[in-house]
Amino acid sequence: MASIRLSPRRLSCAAACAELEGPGLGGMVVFAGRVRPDRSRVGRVAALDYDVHLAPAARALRDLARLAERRYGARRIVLWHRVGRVTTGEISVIVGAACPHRAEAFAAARFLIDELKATVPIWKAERGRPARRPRRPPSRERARGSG
Amino acid sequence: MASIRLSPRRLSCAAACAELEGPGLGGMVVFAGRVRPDRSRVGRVAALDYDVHLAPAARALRDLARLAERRYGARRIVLWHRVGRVTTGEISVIVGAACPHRAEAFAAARFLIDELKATVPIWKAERGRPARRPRRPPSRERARGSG
Amino acid sequence: MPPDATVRLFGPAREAAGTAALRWPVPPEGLAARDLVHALARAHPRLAPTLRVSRFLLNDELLTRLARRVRPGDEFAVHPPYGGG
Amino acid sequence: MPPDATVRLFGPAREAAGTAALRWPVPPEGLAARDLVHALARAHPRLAPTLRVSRFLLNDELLTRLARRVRPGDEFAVHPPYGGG
Repeated sequence: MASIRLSPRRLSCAAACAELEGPGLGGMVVFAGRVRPDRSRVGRVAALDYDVHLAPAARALRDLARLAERRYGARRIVLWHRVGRVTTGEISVIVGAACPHRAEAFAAARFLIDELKATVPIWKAERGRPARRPRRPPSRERARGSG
Repeated sequence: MASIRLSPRRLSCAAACAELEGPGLGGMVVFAGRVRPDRSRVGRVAALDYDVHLAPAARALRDLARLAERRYGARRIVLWHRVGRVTTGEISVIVGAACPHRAEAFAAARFLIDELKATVPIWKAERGRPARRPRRPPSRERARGSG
Repeated sequence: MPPDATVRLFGPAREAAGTAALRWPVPPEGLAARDLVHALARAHPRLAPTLRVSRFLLNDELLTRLARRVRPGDEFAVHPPYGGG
Repeated sequence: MPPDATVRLFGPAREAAGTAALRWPVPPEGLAARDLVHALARAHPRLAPTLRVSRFLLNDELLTRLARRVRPGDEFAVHPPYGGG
């Protein structure tokens, strides 16, 4: 049983946990990825824009879930990804798997996130914000001198 | 920053997720272990009784957290374990780690649960319940015959 | 059936072209996907490097042969290397 | 100071002995941990197999030398192999 979601709405780790409950499932692993305020060529990253080709992406996620069910005996799977702008500090992706035993749950969750990144038509673009304090603010004198 | 808990109270995966939030932490992994209704020498397992040597166990968990911080750069850690009776279907243990990147978060969470099982003074004992329908119920005739 | 095909550009292709979709005229008998890609690269030189590393979908199905013909009304999608998460 | 030490039995040791703790008389000058373990095994034969695979703590500190003396008022803990989770 897989929960697939591609949506601009916020993702909740707690909601993902709820999807993975089941009495015979001895191990569940949830991974959540969060947008970090890294430095990059856009300056400090303020957000990521996720572009998603929806129909092929949803199909790829369903295929991925079936593969994890077969390969790791996963009985509950979560594959959720945000679409559109995700600001720094927010969760962009959650994957999770519940299996009878813990080793399979870890392997399945790792497989899901690695394959999601490599095989699902989703792209991210960094969006920056201007640095709040530029390192060398143009002084009045210098501005006048060059004017 | 580590959240350590040894308590008879129910464990919530959602609460564990909340402990692992942090804007610069790009990856977080939560593992939850649930008591399964396995067949065993006690019949169908109905509960596990967890015996814990509290002071040394708490110290071992704190040591484990510090080790994961150093080894995997984990900045938030959850190490929660139930004490006493945990009935089938309930969560007995949650570990979690939040790190700047996902590979470390997976490695840290895996390390935490493996080491918890191997190095923390906690023991479990299976408690069964009588099978609801015994395979060969004594028939009236047989009971009379043997009486 | 409209006389154009729709070209959908994703991720870095969208950023390079400055648009998510183009209408592209194709003859009624269609145009080989390979020729469409070459024409796109000529019309949008900034898109050319991305096109060289992309895969292509025709009506949501991955194209394994670029001899396949794109016809009016078809949707042709440009998929640069994926990078979700 | 009470004349006894407390022996705490955990996990399989507790199950085998049917109790979580025993009071054990020790002389004022103490008893080597090794001798206490042997005495426990003699007094509780069902405990003997577990004692052979256990580690021991004296006042919450792991004992690395079984020559250490257990004195009245001390807490001596029996730790069979761990198995949480």
